[in-house]
Amino acid sequence: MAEIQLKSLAHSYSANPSGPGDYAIRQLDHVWHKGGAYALLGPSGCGKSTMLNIISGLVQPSEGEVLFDGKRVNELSPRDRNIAQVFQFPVVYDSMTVFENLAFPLKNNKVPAAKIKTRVQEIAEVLEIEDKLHKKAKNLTADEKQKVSMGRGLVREDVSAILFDEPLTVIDPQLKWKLRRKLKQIHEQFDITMVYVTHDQLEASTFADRIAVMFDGQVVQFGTPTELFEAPNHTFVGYFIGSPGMNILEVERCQGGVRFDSTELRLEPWQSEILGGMKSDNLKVGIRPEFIEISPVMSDDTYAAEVRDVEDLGTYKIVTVKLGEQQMKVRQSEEFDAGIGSQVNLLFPGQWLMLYVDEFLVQEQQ
Amino acid sequence: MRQTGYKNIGITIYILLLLTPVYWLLNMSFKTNREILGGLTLWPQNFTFDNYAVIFTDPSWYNGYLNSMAYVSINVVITLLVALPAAYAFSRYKFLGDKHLFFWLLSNRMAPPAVFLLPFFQLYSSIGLFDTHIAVALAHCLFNVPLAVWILEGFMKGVPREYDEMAYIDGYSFPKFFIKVFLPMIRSGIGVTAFFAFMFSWVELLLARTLTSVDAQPIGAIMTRTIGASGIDWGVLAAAGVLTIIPGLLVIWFVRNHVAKGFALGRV
Amino acid sequence: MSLTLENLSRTVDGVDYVRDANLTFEAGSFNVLLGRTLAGKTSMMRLMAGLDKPTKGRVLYKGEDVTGQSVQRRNISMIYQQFINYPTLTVYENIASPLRLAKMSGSEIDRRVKETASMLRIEPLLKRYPLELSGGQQQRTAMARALVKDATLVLFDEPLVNLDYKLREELRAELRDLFRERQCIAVYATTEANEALALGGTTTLLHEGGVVQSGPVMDVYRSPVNTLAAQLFSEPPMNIIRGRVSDTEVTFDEYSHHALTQELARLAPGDYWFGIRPSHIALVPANDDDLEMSMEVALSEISGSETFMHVENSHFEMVLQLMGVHQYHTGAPLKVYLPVNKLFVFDSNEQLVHTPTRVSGGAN
Amino acid sequence: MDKIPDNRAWWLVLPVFLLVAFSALIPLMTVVNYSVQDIFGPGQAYYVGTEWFKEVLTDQRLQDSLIRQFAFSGAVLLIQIPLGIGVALMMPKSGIKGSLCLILVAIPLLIPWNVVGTIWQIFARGDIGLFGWAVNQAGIDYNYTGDTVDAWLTVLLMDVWHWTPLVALLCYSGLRAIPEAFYQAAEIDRASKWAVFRYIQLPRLKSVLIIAVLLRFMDSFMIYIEPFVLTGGGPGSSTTFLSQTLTTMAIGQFDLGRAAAFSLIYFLIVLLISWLFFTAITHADKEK
Repeated sequence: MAEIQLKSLAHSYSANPSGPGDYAIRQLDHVWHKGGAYALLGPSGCGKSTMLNIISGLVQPSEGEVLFDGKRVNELSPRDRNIAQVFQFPVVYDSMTVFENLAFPLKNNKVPAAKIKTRVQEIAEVLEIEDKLHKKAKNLTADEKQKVSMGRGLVREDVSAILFDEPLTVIDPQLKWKLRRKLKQIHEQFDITMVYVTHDQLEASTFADRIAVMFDGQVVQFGTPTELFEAPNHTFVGYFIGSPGMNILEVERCQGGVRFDSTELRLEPWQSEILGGMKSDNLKVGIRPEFIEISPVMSDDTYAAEVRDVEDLGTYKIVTVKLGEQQMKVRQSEEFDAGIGSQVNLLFPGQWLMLYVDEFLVQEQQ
Repeated sequence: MRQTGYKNIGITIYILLLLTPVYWLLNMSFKTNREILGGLTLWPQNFTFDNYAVIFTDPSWYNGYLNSMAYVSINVVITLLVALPAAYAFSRYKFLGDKHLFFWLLSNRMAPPAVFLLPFFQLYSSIGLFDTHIAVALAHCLFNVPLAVWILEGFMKGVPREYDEMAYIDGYSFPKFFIKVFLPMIRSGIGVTAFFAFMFSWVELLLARTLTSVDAQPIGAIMTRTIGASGIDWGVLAAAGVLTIIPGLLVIWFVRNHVAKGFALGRV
Repeated sequence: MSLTLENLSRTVDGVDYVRDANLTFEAGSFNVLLGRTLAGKTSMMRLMAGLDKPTKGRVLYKGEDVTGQSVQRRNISMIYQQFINYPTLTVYENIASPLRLAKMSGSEIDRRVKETASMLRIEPLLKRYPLELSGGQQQRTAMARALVKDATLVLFDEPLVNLDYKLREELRAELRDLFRERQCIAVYATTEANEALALGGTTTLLHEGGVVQSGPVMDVYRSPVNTLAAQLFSEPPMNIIRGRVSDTEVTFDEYSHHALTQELARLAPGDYWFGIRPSHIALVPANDDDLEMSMEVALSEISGSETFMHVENSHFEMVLQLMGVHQYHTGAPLKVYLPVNKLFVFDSNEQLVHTPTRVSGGAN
Repeated sequence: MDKIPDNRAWWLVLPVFLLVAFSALIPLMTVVNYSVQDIFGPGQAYYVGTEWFKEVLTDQRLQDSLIRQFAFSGAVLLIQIPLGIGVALMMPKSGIKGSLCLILVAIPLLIPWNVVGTIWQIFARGDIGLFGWAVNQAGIDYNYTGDTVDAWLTVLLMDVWHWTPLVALLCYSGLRAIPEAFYQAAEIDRASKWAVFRYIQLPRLKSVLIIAVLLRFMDSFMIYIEPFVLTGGGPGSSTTFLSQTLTTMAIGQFDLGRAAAFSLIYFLIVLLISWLFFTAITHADKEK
């Protein structure tokens, strides 16, 4: 187990990168602490898999350092870094039985046979494949195979970290629930540093204590699921986390707040204050569909909007409303019933109205 | 990375060993017979093109090449024409006796040419094809077609059937789909198959020699004529040999990028 | 103008891919086939498309039997789960190919291709080749090719599974809009309940080749015919607990006893299955007759906006879907409350006998 | 991918069927026909039943060359398969170096078989051949035209030189077909070089190796031109292999009946052994 630190890391797959566009990862500093359960979340092509492979040593970063417990390991091969990694698609040694597969990493580490046996048993039970132990690996179903590849990663006790690269891609939704739960339990059981790469926010947030959101080659926010949800510090995080994502409106300065079309939004005093001190005119406000309230009565801090569409998702409804020229989404309980075309009064609770300057969140200084 | 270092050394040595005999042939082809028989020299002392000149001036020599070229190319064309649809059938459909048919085809690839010498001789003379290019081309189909079917089937299996379906859904008729959509998708397979057909037809001599006498005689046969006769013209023989290697080199150069895949007969 | 499946079956060496399906799809309708992998979704679509021949039954289009008709002669299009485009043609030519085959005039083709391309936001890519594109763009191309000809039947075979989470959301939304005005029959296969809900239209639940239930999405969702349907169409799966109703009380798994109130009172004594959606279980009582149960936390998963809490006791386990963040440690004891009016009740052979009282408004 | 049952597919294979039938079945029939007759010349043939088969099966000369043949094929496989794998493992995985190696290694395969014979005929000569000369210089008395053992070994060496590349290239392509992920996983699992070979590369080479063995067995079992050119089958009959015995019998001595019977037996042997391999292949394919 180790603390993994990435120092001013950058990587490009092209030999002589011309512009920032050629970089899969640019100027990235990050620390994964001992024993944490982390997720690395981002759209495909944001460089998250690259980062994972750099940590495990399968890829050599073109710039920057990788430190394990403060020691530089750039030059070390994966075997010497003593890292376990689970790939997106199952990799099993199909000439071996499940048992031999799970035992393989231990054998290579010269673990005594007796120890291997118990350890493999243990892991097999956790993954619920103990009945398959003596089947040939090639005769397994896709998700069984994936369990085996996970098992090979989990079976080693001495690893500095376990990396998962979208491990549940090939798994049925129904099973995903169970497996994700398993992983979490395993983490609580053995508390090993785990980094879990995924593009699925639910997977990420249910697995990890803290999530690093990646967006073209950079970590734009690192925080708990709640932080990411309640205070996304970059418009991308707002859009990417939550479904539907945050409502983000382009606005311009105006008396006592900001304005889009004819609608004026009041800001918290501290927000206006900070805004006053900033030059940029790239201003946006964001508010989550979950936080917009629809109030029965009109008042001077409500905004009249027209219902454009109501999406019934069973346990809740997504209401699309038109405020001025802007479309917004509002999440309402399944009881909500206002027909399309009807008027509603929107309420934007001050603490949930986020202000973004140059795409980054304006935060209150303590 | 020391590992790769050793590997490179190893492979280099192997290739050198592999090439020395060829070099020796090349070396001799530029020597005069006197020098050749005069004793061992690692490279031509007095370099000469005479041996090649002989071949390029004497029709009985260079016709040999032309003949070989002729029947080889005919063979390649025929092989591809018949093998493509067949391979498709094998890769996509279950049909009555498919497995047996497949094995029977392959079994012909396994037939010792020697066994067929005489029958072939009689067969083709009886239908008046003896000593023609087409005869040799057809005879070579015996082992080329099965191989071609096998390789192509391997490649075609690699193309998901969804592509066929998509095309049908879009409204392609089978022939149109096959030519316009499918063949382009297995280009490399076709290239590789052509290469193999060429290769096996080009290097084969037993049948080619038996089925020809004068008009269609392959270069190989012409060379063998010189063998055994007193006082072989080593120089010319070597030159002739060198010239037989060149076409092969050209062909493999064209398919070099696909050949690795093809050598696995598309089956891994 | 409708497509009808008449006791359609397909059996391949002993295995039922589709079992005696009877369904009708109306023109202009959006139909979702929901089921786990190998439930028969793909097989059923292939039968509709005419790519496979049924072992039994007929496919009727506008009342006439088209079972034997060749694929080319049916005016359909299909989008696969893996991104299938002509690798040797440009995006433009890919989209144009069905039209070219329909012998359409060059200008008309150009117009349509451009139109469809802009609809799917791939206009700038028209000159590129499919394999140079990202997964999302490839799938958009495939969709464009499917939509450019006005097919009477458009089949989607889990088109979004191989795409990013967010991309799915976007494309799903676009799809709904694209098909609003279209007069074709759209059939969409998926394994995810939430996707079915988001897409709306009619939903057909499939399981092991057979049709479990079919109807307007909300009807199916609100009154699942049996426990299977209930669990198929709920993510996370609906909690189902065995219970016995006596004259005086209801007992869950011989474990927790409760008085009979509201609908429960109307149930005849006997064994039942009680279902409740994860989102309907609360940690604080809303009404005084809520069923209180003491459980232990097995695991709580926080997704920022919501918490999925897995709780259990010696007899059964449940999943709760709670708004907001609820941090609990494994093993912590807590009481959960099941509102009686949200209970689904199924009889001893798992058939629906009672659905929760509809909230005002209800399905739209 | 499951195949669609559809007998119309026969139309697609028909051309192949006809073509191969034409150049395989008709000749085969003729052979069968010969094998049961004694032919003195045009029009003078007598039915002799299984006479020839009996004779052939008891013919000492044939049995000898059959044994020689098996010994040879055995030796060929024993040397070429391991060597081929070794070479394949050494070849660079990709890039220009990769395809360059590929082409260089392939060269011997592109040489007409008689030329191969010629090359070695020269190359192995003690006086004007580099190889023969070198061996003699090394103080070993070597002369393939005189000494039977030397001759046999030379033929073997020639075949190894000629055909190991095929095995190597087959394995090479087999290796290239292994997804990078497997090597990565092995690296992560801290597998030794040997473990990688034993548990990843070898299992995945299985099907290619079967093909290689099959091809090498067949061709070495049917070898004719190269030794004929090199040694003419001599000295004595040390390098006279089945094909050659057969052709001399048929064309040289015009002993058609015996030759035909012999051909059939010959063919059957090849077929039988090949069939074993073939079933193995299809089996391997199924497993995948």
